[in-house]
Amino acid sequence: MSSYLIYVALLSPFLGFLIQIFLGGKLSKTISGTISSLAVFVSFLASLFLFFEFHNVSFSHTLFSWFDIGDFKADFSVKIDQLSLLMMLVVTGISTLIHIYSTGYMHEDPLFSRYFGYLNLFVFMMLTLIMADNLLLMFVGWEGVGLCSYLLIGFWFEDDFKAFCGKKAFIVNRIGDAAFILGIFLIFSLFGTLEFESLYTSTLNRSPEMGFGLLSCITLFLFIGATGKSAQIPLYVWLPDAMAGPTPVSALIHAATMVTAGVYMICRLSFFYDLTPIVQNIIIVIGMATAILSGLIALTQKDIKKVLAYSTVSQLGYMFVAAGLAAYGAAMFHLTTHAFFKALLFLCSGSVIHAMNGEQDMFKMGGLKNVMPITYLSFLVGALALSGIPPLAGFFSKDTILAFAFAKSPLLWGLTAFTALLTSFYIFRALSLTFHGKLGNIHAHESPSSMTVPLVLLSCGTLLVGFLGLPPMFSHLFHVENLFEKFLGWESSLHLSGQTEWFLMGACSALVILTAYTATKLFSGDKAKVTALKNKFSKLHTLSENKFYVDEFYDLVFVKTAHKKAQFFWEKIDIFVIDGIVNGVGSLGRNLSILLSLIQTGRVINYAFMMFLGMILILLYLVKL
Amino acid sequence: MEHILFYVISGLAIISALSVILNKNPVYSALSLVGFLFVQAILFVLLKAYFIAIVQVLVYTGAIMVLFVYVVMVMKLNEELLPRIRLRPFSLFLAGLFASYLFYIFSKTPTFSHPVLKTGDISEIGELLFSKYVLPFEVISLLLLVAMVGAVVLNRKSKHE
Amino acid sequence: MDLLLKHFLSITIFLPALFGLFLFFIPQSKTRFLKFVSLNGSILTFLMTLGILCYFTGTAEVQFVEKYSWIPLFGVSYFIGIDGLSLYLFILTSFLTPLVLLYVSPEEKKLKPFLILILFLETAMLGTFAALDLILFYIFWEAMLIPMYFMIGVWGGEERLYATIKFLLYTILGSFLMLVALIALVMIHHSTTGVFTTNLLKLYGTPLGSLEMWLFLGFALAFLIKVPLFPFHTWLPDAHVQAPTEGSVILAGILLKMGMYGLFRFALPLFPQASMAVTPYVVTLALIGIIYGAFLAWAQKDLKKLVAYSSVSHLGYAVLGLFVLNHTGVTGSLVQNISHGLATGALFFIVGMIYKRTHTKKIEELGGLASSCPKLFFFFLIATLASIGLPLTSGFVGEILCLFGAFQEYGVQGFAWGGETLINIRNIIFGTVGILGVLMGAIYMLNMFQKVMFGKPKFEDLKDLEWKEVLVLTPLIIMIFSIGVYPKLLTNKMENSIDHLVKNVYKYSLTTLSFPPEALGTSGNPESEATSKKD
Amino acid sequence: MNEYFILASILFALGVTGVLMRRNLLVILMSVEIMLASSNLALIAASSHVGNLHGHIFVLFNIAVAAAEAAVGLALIVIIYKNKKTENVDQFTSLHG
Repeated sequence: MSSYLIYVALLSPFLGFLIQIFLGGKLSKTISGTISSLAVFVSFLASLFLFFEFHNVSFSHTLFSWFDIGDFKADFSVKIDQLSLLMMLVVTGISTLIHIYSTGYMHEDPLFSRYFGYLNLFVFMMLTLIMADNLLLMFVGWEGVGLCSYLLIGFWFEDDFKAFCGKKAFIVNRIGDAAFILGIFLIFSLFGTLEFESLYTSTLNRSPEMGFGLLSCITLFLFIGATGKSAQIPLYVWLPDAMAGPTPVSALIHAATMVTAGVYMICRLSFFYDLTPIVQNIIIVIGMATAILSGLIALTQKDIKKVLAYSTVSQLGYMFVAAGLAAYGAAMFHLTTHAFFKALLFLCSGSVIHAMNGEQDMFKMGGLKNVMPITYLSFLVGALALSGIPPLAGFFSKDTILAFAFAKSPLLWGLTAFTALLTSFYIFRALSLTFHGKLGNIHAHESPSSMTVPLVLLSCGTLLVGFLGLPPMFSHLFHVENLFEKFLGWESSLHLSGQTEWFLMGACSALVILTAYTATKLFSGDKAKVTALKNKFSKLHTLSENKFYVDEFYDLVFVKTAHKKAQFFWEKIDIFVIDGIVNGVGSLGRNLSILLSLIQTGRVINYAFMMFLGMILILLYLVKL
Repeated sequence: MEHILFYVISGLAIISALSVILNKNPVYSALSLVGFLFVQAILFVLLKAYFIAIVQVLVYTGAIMVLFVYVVMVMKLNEELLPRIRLRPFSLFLAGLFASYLFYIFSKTPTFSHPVLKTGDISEIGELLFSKYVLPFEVISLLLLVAMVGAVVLNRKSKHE
Repeated sequence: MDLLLKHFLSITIFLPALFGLFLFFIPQSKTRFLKFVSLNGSILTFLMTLGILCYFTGTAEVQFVEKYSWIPLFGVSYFIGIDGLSLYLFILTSFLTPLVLLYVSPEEKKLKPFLILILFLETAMLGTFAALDLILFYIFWEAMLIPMYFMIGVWGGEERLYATIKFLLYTILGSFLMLVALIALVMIHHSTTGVFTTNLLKLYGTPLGSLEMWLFLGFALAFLIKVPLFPFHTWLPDAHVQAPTEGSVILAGILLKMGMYGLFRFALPLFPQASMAVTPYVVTLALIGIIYGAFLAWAQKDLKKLVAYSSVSHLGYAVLGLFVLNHTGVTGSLVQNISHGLATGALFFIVGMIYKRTHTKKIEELGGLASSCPKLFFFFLIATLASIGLPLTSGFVGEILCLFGAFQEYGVQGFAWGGETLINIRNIIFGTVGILGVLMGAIYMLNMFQKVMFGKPKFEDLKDLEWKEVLVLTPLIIMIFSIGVYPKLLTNKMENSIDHLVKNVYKYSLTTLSFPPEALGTSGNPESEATSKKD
Repeated sequence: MNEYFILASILFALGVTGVLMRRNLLVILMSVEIMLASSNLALIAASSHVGNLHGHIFVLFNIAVAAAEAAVGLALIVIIYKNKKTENVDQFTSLHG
């Protein structure tokens, strides 16, 4: 029974994909959308059953033997344990809601069934990534979600820019993937296996690496892979551009599922990271830098989706900080809560964009509060959660990370807290610009129920999910266990006194609330104040608005240079040198023959002369006088 | 007696050969060639090769030479004569080289102590021709056939003209 | 019936030529009948190769052997057989040819000679893969050139003359060197044993002394030109661009595999010491080829040229995998060969289909095809993804195994670096370069794909793929996925042969051996096979 | 008997001279006939020396070959003359490389 459930959970989205691709054109949009949503929902149900059946055991199940060549073995097998079950629930649950939402959002699109096909394929790949029992199979999902994001971001491919964004996402992801597979190679040559369980056993009696050894090399490569997938410095550039895709796609891929793959991978391989403190520090630094940088960029973006995109990058930075601090439980907890509220925010923005007929510039919106009350309220819930205002989901998860950061060093706490302020500022700026102020001359309307119902459901989730992982002092207070950490089996290694923690939490929350209030005030009212502020920090503002010119820098340094190299190789080396040699040999023979052909005067007499000469020579040879 | 006859005849042969290559008019050249071949036939007789001598007269002088003269006539070369000879020092040198070289070779060839002048008996020739040399004989006949066909085909008027 | 079974392999090889002869007697004007007959002939051949696949047992021995003395004076015999190394290439040949014939348009100019050439070419290719006698192999090898020469020279593009001559000269240069080396090998064998033989199996392990390197170079150059390895690759883009679609598919799909097959079958096992000695150089060239081909593909403006240069890159992996000389690498090399045949074959077909619709192959002039041709879009997408080695496609299996092989070969012993663990710097180089190639693959393929398929439609009224074209591409796509998802489909039956090959190369390279050795194939002892397999 | 050989050599050399010096195609062909004939002479002489008839047979074949050669050669000359309107060999340079 249980193994059937595994098949159902994994394969039902794939089945949906096949139906959409092969029969999609012949089905009506309603049926097509229903099938896809149902496929993911079935997967969700199966995950739920699996969860109740196996939440305290861990086992792997082989579907079929995949690679078995010489010493090299990798099976198509899935691992069911707490971590993967949690991720399965999050992914399939949120995906189901997004599928339902999409049936409304994409209703007018001519390639409706193809869209759902891609979505289903994406969920399938994500599940493969999560459930994989070995690194190679994980890599299948890892690349697979990259492919799906390519297809989905560039879904409206008639627009050159959107197609370009899709490509960019895939290629930047591939850079990370390349490092990831390199890490896999190293692991295989070091341990001779790729299965998580046997890898875990073989690391048991290793002591942490003091210098930068092979193990650090491995974990660093894997982490570079994670920076690609989870949009960290230096490979975060694809994510903001990925907003070119349909909004539900942004919600699904770039908020809730695919980008969390990196964090998931680090948690999955935590036994490696625990052994390499240097890499852990690198992760903290990069996560922190990403969080602050993207927070700063998000402050000035005009496009509502761009704000959310940079916010995602920033939040992912948080998760990496947590992962780097070896607070895997906290990282996973933030991942879960973030999946809820970020999906919610994206879907709300989608709802807004839908209502505004595709307009994404926040400065052209305003006053939608009364027109779209459900969307507004949902967005508000999401914004509050994102800012970490108690007692919403974000508060608990963020606070746990902050506490861990403080335990590491107060400076880190300061930086994370600063990022939290940035977060609260930009999200309330977005909220105010979109929903407050005066209603423009537009005919906006509330979205259909297929879109609002998922919003409501997600809002409820956002409200509730935080209580699953109460920080220690709350759990003492309410005598409730931290369900989350208990479930994952990672004990909290935090040793802070209750008072310190209360103080930190209070200070941070107060500041966040203050910032949120300021932002709301500032952007809801007179635009003149905003302009004045903008002029005051004009240089910083331009810098932030142009995303610190990172894209341009990459383009100039990597893309253009490499392409010039390619041109050089082709025109100079291939055509000039190699073909030059080849053609040179050819023309050498030709010139030689031209030289020799001078003997061919064409006069018979000369030929006869030569013939007689030859005869004499032959005679001379034959007679040998 | 025979020796004197030989020297006279060979002198005639050289003169007629020279006349072939030196005459301006190809008709005269052709006629000199006829003379040359006749003289050669006499030389064959001196060597007691009677059958060959007859064949020489019949085939060469009779058939081939008629062909030559006929072609000369067809081409109406009598009017404009080409310059007879262009002096090519190299060619002369080469011919001289050839001659002296052949002399040299023959001078080195051992002379037979008892030269037997064998009569070219026609029946013996026939026997040899149809026993030992039957295959070359057949091949030669095929060659003649091919040459005949070739000559005809070469001068046939093509359809397109 | 008995006759059929006894000569099954011979009949399979010569069946296409037989159909080709039959085509001579069909009037030129009956185009549909011509196509029908040729297609049926090749399908029949394919079915027969499937029979071979079914009855092939996965041992290392050469099977379906047929041997008749041919020129007894020099020990030349008509000796054919199939083993795990050649089996799948053999099948690939008979698999691609029907697709090519199906693709041929009945309106093709000079249809009859075209079909006849393809059928004869198929016989030559099948023969090359089955021949186990050096002279026989050489004859089939050269016989392949003739149809290909005409195919490019008569049905090719505008600069076909240059391309044909370049192709021919490159190849012939290599083959003549090979011929010289081949004769030398036979002579040396004769001088040591007093027996004239060109039987490959008996020639394995001939002690060659100092000459070995030269003979190896003679053989290897012929094969490496055909592969083609950097820097012998420049004939390939020209030949591909000028060849008709059918020619390109056969060229990329099968002819290039001949080079790899030659290395597998001849260059390595005949000259094990030399091949071990040159390994670093060849591997370096392969790595350069991987990156270089990828860079060049990126710079191309012509679709066909791009695919051609990508072949240089992909086959670089195959050479890499082969020359690391371990089980994983060699398997990867073979799989990569087959996968490249499928994916690149599909890509060339698709380029041909695009050209048929738009009459251009320039990437700049194309655009927005995805809007009007959804089927084309899907097939092109899958072929592209297979080419860049996405997991679950065959390309991934090939590349990953080659790279794993490269990593395994040099192990983790070496010099210390950093902490307490040891690492070999060569691994890092292999890995980085190989991975860079994979990355570059994504860049140039997706760049091309975006420019051709996406954006505003530049053409109006483009027809989507016809059912016939779908029929051409579907088997290729199915195979790409089947191999990707279940690589054992291929690796099961080649495993023992590869094991044998690797072991033999090592064995002969380490010891100067007595004569006669137990060579690959028939003389091998089954029991010792079984025991040595799993150690 | 060496005189016969010497005569044959002289005649052969004369033939060579004719081939190399004349411009008229017909005369060149005639010179070739002289060379053939001189070789016939040498053959007969040698045959008589040795005392068998094999040389005679060869001469017979030689004459047949000469006939064939004359037939084809003359046919060719006629064609060349028809096409080029000259038989001056110095003007036939289409083989020039």
